Amino acid sequence: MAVRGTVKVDIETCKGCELCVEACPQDTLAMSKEINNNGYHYAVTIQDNCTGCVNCALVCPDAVITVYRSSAKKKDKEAVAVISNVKGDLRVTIDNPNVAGGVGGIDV
Amino acid sequence: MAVRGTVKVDIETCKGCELCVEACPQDTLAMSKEINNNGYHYAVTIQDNCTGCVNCALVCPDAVITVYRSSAKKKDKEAVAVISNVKGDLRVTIDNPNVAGGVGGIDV
Amino acid sequence: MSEIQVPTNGMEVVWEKPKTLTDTRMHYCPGCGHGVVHKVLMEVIADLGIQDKTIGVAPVGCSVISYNYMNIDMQEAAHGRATAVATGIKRVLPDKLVFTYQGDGDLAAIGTAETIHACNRGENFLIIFINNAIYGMTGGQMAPTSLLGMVTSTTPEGRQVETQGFPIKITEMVATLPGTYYITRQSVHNPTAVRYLKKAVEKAFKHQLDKKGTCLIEVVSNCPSGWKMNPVEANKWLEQNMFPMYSPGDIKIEGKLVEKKPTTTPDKKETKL
Amino acid sequence: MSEIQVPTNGMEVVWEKPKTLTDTRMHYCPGCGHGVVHKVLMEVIADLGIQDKTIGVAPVGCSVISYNYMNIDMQEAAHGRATAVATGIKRVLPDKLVFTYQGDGDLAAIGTAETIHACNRGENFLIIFINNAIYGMTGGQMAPTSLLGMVTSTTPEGRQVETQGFPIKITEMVATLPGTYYITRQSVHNPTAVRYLKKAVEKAFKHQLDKKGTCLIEVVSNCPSGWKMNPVEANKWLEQNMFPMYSPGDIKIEGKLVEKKPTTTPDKKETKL
Amino acid sequence: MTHEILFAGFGGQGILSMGMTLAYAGIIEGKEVTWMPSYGPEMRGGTANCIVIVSDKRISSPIVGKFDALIAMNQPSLDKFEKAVKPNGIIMYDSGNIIVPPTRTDITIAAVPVETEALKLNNLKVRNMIMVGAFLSVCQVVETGTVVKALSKVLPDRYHHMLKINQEALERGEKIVIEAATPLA
Amino acid sequence: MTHEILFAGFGGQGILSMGMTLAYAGIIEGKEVTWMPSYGPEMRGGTANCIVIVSDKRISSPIVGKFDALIAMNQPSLDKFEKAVKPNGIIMYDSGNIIVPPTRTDITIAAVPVETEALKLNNLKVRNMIMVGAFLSVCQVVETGTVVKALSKVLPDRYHHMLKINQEALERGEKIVIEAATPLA
Amino acid sequence: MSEIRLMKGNEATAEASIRAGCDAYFGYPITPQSEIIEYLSDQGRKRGMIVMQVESEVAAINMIYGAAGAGARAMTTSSSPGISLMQEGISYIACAELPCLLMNVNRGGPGLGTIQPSQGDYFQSVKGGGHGDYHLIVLAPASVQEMADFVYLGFDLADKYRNPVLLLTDGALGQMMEKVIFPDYDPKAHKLPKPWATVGKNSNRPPNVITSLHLHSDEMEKINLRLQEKYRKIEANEVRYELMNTEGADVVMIAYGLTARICQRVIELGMQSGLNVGLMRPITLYPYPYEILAKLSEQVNGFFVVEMNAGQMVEDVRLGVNGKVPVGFYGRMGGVIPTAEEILHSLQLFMKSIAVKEKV
Amino acid sequence: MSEIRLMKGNEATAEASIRAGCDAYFGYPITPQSEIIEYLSDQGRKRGMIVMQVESEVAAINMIYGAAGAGARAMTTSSSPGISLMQEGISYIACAELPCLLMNVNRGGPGLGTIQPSQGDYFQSVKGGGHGDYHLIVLAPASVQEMADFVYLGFDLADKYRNPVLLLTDGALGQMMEKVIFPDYDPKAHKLPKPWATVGKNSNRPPNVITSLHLHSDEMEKINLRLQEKYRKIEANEVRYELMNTEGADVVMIAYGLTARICQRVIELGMQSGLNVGLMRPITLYPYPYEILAKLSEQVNGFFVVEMNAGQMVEDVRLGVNGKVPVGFYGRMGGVIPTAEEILHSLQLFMKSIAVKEKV
Ligand SMILES: Cc1ncc(C[n+]2csc(CCOP(=O)(O)OP(=O)(O)O)c2C)c(N)n1
Ligand SMILES: Cc1ncc(C[n+]2csc(CCOP(=O)(O)OP(=O)(O)O)c2C)c(N)n1
Ligand code: SF4
Ligand code: SF4
Ligand code: SF4
Ligand code: SF4
Ligand code: SF4
Ligand code: SF4
Ligand SMILES: [Mg+2]
Ligand SMILES: [Mg+2]
Repeated sequence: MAVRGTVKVDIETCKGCELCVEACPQDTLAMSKEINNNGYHYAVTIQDNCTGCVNCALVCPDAVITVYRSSAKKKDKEAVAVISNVKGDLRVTIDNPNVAGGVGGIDV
Repeated sequence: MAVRGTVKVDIETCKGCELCVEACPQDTLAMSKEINNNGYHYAVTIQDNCTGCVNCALVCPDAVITVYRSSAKKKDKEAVAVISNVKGDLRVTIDNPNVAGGVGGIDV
Repeated sequence: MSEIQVPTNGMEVVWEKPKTLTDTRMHYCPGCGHGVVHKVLMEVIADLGIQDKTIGVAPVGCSVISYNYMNIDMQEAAHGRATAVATGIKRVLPDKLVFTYQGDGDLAAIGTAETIHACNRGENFLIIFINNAIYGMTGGQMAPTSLLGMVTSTTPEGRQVETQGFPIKITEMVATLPGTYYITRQSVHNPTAVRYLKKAVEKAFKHQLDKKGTCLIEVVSNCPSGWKMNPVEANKWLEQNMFPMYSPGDIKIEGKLVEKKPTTTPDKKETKL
Repeated sequence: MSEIQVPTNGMEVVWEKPKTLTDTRMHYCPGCGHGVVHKVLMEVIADLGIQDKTIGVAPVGCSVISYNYMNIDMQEAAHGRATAVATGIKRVLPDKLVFTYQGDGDLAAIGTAETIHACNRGENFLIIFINNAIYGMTGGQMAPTSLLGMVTSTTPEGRQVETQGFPIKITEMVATLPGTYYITRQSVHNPTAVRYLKKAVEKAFKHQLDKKGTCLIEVVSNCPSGWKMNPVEANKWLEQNMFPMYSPGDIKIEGKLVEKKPTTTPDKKETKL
Repeated sequence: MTHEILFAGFGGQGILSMGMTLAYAGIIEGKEVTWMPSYGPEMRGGTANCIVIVSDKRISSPIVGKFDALIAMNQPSLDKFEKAVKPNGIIMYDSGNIIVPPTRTDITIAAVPVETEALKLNNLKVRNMIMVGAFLSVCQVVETGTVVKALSKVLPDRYHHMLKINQEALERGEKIVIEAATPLA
Repeated sequence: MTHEILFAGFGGQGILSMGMTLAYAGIIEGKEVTWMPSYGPEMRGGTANCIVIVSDKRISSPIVGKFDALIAMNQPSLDKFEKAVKPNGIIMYDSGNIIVPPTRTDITIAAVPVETEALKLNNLKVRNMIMVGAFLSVCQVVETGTVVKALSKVLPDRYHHMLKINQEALERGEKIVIEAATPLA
Repeated sequence: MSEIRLMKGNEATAEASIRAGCDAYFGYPITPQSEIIEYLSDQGRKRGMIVMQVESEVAAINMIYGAAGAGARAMTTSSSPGISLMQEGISYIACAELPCLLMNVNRGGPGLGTIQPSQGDYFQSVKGGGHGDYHLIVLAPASVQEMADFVYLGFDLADKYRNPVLLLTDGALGQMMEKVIFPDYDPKAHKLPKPWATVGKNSNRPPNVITSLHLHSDEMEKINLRLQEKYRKIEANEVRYELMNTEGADVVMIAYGLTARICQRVIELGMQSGLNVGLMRPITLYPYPYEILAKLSEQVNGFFVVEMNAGQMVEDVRLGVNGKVPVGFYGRMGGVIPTAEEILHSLQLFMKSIAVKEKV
Repeated sequence: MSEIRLMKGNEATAEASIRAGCDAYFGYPITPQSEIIEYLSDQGRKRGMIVMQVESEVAAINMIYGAAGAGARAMTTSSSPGISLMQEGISYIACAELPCLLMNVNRGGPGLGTIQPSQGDYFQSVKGGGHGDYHLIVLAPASVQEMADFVYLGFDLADKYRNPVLLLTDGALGQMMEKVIFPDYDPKAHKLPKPWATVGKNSNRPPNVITSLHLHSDEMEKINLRLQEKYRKIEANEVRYELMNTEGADVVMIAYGLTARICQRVIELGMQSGLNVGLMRPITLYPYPYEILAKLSEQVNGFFVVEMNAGQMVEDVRLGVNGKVPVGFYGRMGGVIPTAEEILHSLQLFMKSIAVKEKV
């Protein structure tokens, strides 16, 4: 199957909530084993089967997912989406760690 | 017709609202032409036809009406209800003056 | 001092001022419904023999010094907070009987949150809500229950929805809360209404003795001074103008809504006076 | 810094973070519904092109600094007073678009009076009401909307009617007020819910542009931290436990109540968790 | 010259507007004035009173304990304030409402039968203006003519048809005092 | 003798309970103690720290600016508080989480690989107790045994089955520092 | 063209607010100041002001926050218990630096108290009834004319310093009528631009945010320092007071508002008894005229404070005098207005007492 | 049998309230004091206390009014913005003379501010944030032990004087843990009869009425005079303070609560640098220990006030000192806690400045 869509995750801002993984009908996404600079495992694509349905982006509370889809009409020039992390230790391994709640928020 | 009931009005406390007059199905009551020490015309009985229905007492906001009724069972000794006013100028004349609103109340 | 003697031989007293009312002359304006409600309330307390275990809460409003007339222990609450004060009392004295007595400004404007949350907690006391569609005490300003088009000192051109909103039916609102048990709307404009009111008050106190939850009795009342009418006119006006908006009758009995009334107020045009 | 390049040739962006959201990382806990609602709200504002004429009001609650994320003019209101603040803004700037964003503690506990009276005046703005059945910000205390039996830090044995009253359905209550025009209950626990929410927000802003009166959108949301669950569990718990009490769907459309839902909450036994 | 005058009576007797009319007349004549009502629990129902000060110079305290004149429209007011009148001051009272007259001998006292006079004009509402007229004839705080002008400012438009009768009342009041031999001391 | 100790790290690393356990042990030994957390915006999610003072005499300020010892569980904490350690003081840090070690030369510095050691005990949760054990071996604020007693008070009942593993962790921590040649200065 | 009217103090304030270009009034009735909302409900609405009677004082003050934050000239008024309810909101407004006008027509407290005039809310007004370190600019009118004049002044000062301004007056001044002259005042010429207001963010600027929250202590302290700096500026520039007969006076009375009027009478009466007393009337209660007190301390034998309370401003007087000469006090409470005669009597006793002391 | 625990200040207060026989707690969560309602929701309910989380602080304070008026020992706690919302209710309680316990765990203001510790609500607490002339008895704990101890003391004083008592503390004292000893305290032995309470009128007495309304000024003034008389009694009997190292000190620091703890450290540090400074720690902020200040003024060269605010208690110190010696001040705001070192530094500057002055 030709690639119909893909997603870009801003992994430094991702909080590892896994809601996108849960929402993806294609099981395209999973959680990395590594943690980002904020201490969170982040979402990564583990399959090439994204349909660009945007479900993941809709449920992502932190708006860190950008979704792309093949367009019949548009024919873009060569392009890439770039994922970066400041730590410079970007690895994509997954492990399904148990994400603990209660690690954000402020009091007023 | 034998007297079936009667009412006693505490005319010094009466505020002349006329609600009892309005409520009496027998037209037993009317307002005096005189005013009491608080400056109010007061309710008086002008007919002997009271049935003791207590309507007047029910609507009287100041609870100044006492209602008596002939009792088949009880046979009391001679008794009177006394109406008094401190001014000592008790007269019973009626005239239906136009009672003005807005003469009580406090502010907090 | 002069006297007139009315012969009462062979007669018995069928109505007299209850002992639960003090001898203090009430300060209310002539014909004011507050007096009637005080009387009914105190009659019931006398009848049920609960004078020694009833604690009342007076509001800020014309009835602010109702404790001068009611011959029972009472507390005077800050404006709008009567149900909070009553909660404080009832929670520490759960076996005593507690009621609040509140005007429409007190209960439905500044006290809205306390009213709703007391009802929502199902506080086991009685709320007596005197709806005279005006702020009597402060001199006749608009109340939350003032009718559309009604002229008051803060609505000289009549109440307009745009700036002053709609007359609020808070009684219907609290009836939707599961904490409330008996909710009724009564009046005092004629003897029959007064008789009904008395029954309602009796019922509410009995429910309280049975720990059933919050009871609220709205009394559609008058304010001859604020309305600038004489008392007889005021009671007629009440019937003609208040009842279409605030129709009397039970709203909730034994924890169940009585009938499906339309829950929204009819729109502007219809209620314009 | 290392990078991964994802080929996107021949593709177009079908979803990206709207410009109306700032680049500031949100402080919310992982999976918190607040973020989702912020995103939807800002998408609609971007879509409708009203960024330059919308003024938001932040509450006191977890979303207290939502002004750091929403790229529009905003005011931060005292706890519970967002609708009062919004009234102040909207009345002096009637041609601007105004919304409040409030939690359940903010809107339905301390802010009850302001909520009800803003709705009753038909203030022409949008109220977004995040119902997560808990006080997120202060560390998980009971909210007025907490479910019966729900364990929170102030209901360690579960919420009991006797001391804490019933979960309150304020959305249904304000729907009875004639000032409200569009009242709906939505959620954010899955993509479909998010899509519905977006439509609701769009609709509400359009009504505001047409000066129709108050619109209120309740969003049944989660609080993974307060509920002590992970986000995925939390969203499941939401569906299973919150929806029976707070069922999603429109409650009032174009000023008319949608369907006759039972207005009282089911009684204790039924809702006990 | 400063005049400190107390108007007192039942609510509903037009006490406050008597004072207000006088104060307004003072302004029209370019004087300084203050009008200080008693407000509060007595305001509705019970008694009402107001202090009016009319002066050629800046007025210090609007509250004074002693008065140049007392206009008393009922018995309680007279009883309460009789002592508050300065020596050589004036008490003017409504003899229809007041049964026990003042007893002081160091002041001017005038009894005005305002109700009787008002009935002569067929209008009970102008009792207070008769009193004002009577007062001005004894103590010319302002011109009577100015009071008529003041009335046209003080009365709401819807009562402007009453201006004439009020003017008559003022004049009537002036006249009766001038005519009276007793009880002017 | 007064010990002023700062515990610092990420929220979730058990920072506050490390300090609490130590404070409780102090009480058991009849000492005066204070435990002062940083609370507020950092509390959830971000960093957490607490100051523990254990002393033989009444404790004046619970807030101190300089510490006898710093227990740093992450890099930002170490970076922030390194300067705050008194000369001749101690820094003890989690070498698994901290990449850039402290640079001061006037203090005792110990790197503790708590994660590695915890893995040896097959329980990541006891990382903080390994640290406490390690710290006590360098600076005997209280007896290790007292800490074990303290734990039984501090841990909620439902965690009492974990007492043993915590005790092992404490002992493990003590041992590794004693064993370590470097980087103890 | 200025205009002369005979008006109640409350009405004068209401009329002046219309003329001062007040855009919005939100309020809740309470005696003895309900005339304001009544007047505005008629005149204000007719002349284009937004005038709303709202559900409570709590709502009103937060609507002021919203409206002021949106750039409007906004005003609310109340009396003592209502003002107490506004304290949280006032603290928010002070911290968010929103210009607006508040008025307390002080009645006798504490509690529901009485509706009679009082000065019992001095502390609440000048020391901050709400939480945290903030100041309202507090103006104390002493005549109906000033009840009007200080509305303009109040709005202008509020705009100038982005600070809430409180007119502290009392039931008697609110209810009494005096001649009042309304000068020409063109709001347009006085209103300052408010680039910080939330009116909708145009694309050229970052969002405007009105907030009082600063989670991190160091940031919050910066806000506090900024506020304090502003207060120092206000203290340097905006102190206002009136001196009467202080030149060569033996004792100077200190009183504001209604009691200052009565003390003027005391001066007159005192002259008749050969007493040489003066009066310093603070017009701004915050910033307080400490400096003139320090100066007068060098010239007089004592100060005598008169208030309708148990003694509140007397603390500020003592702070200003700083022990240099004795400070006496006379007060009435519960809505009782002291008469000039009783003040004079008490003042004479004070003067005797300090004369005695000086001889010792 | 007394018991030793390691507890947060907030928890200690909660535990002590149970032991003090507090019948009812009504409150609303707010950081940094929510531990109190959380602790009581568990322990308090289990041990028979009525513990309710209610809709707002406004409701809570009015429930306290009701419960206290019905004769119960009642308590509420909050933090700065919540306390501001209670001001109307507090004024009512003070006027109706209802004994009850309030606690303000002060955080940085004004406005929403910060949740970090502060002493910015001093004025609000001691000068009366609500309207009218009234006083709360204000106790300022400086340790977790006192956070517990002052609960008993507070309830006892409240009952004794029929007056609300406020514990004024701050976020740091609320959040920190220390050893705390709970003594034996038998509430039954301490609770006084309350014949005035509304518990249902029996036929032998006239109705009891709890009210703060007295429409006629003369009646209201009588109430005010009665209150003032009570306050004089409290001022005569209940002043509490602690002196440290004041004997022969050159300068005495004045600080309460947390800052007093830090100042103890300053004394220690000062000794190291050869500085001879002492500390007067007011325990009651109302009644304020003016007398000891007057006395110390005769002995020392100056006072140095340390607060976590812009300078509030310093006014009371100046009133006590009355110009006899200079008064210095050091404060931090916004939730920043001053360190002993920075205080010492500022104190040294102050000492230099007054030494200079004395030479002039
Ligand atoms: C906090 C506060 N706000 C306002 C007032 C003034 N006030 C006293 S009574 C009242 C309203 C009275 O109206 P309502 O409750 O309808 O009672 P009524 O007099 O009509 O019986 C108001 C606004 C007050 N005393 N306290
Ligand atoms: C007057 C006042 N009372 C209490 C608080 C403390 N407080 C902050 S947020 C909050 C409740 C938050 O709950 P909710 O509104 O449901 O918002 P959420 O955090 O759940 O989104 C409380 C009680 C406060 N800041 N101000
Ligand atoms: S766009 Fe749809 S298919 Fe692609 S990753 Fe997201 S959820 Fe999965
Ligand atoms: S939903 Fe967003 S934040 Fe959550 S794991 Fe996926 S990408 Fe990360
Ligand atoms: S008892 Fe009945 S019949 Fe008799 S006077 Fe009264 S209303 Fe009339
Ligand atoms: S109803 Fe009562 S108060 Fe009214 S007129 Fe009749 S007797 Fe008098
Ligand atoms: S003002 Fe109205 S409500 Fe008040 S006493 Fe008079 S008539 Fe009754
Ligand atoms: S505490 Fe709850 S509501 Fe607040 S950010 Fe965390 S998850 Fe969201
Ligand atoms: Mg009413
Ligand atoms: Mg919530």
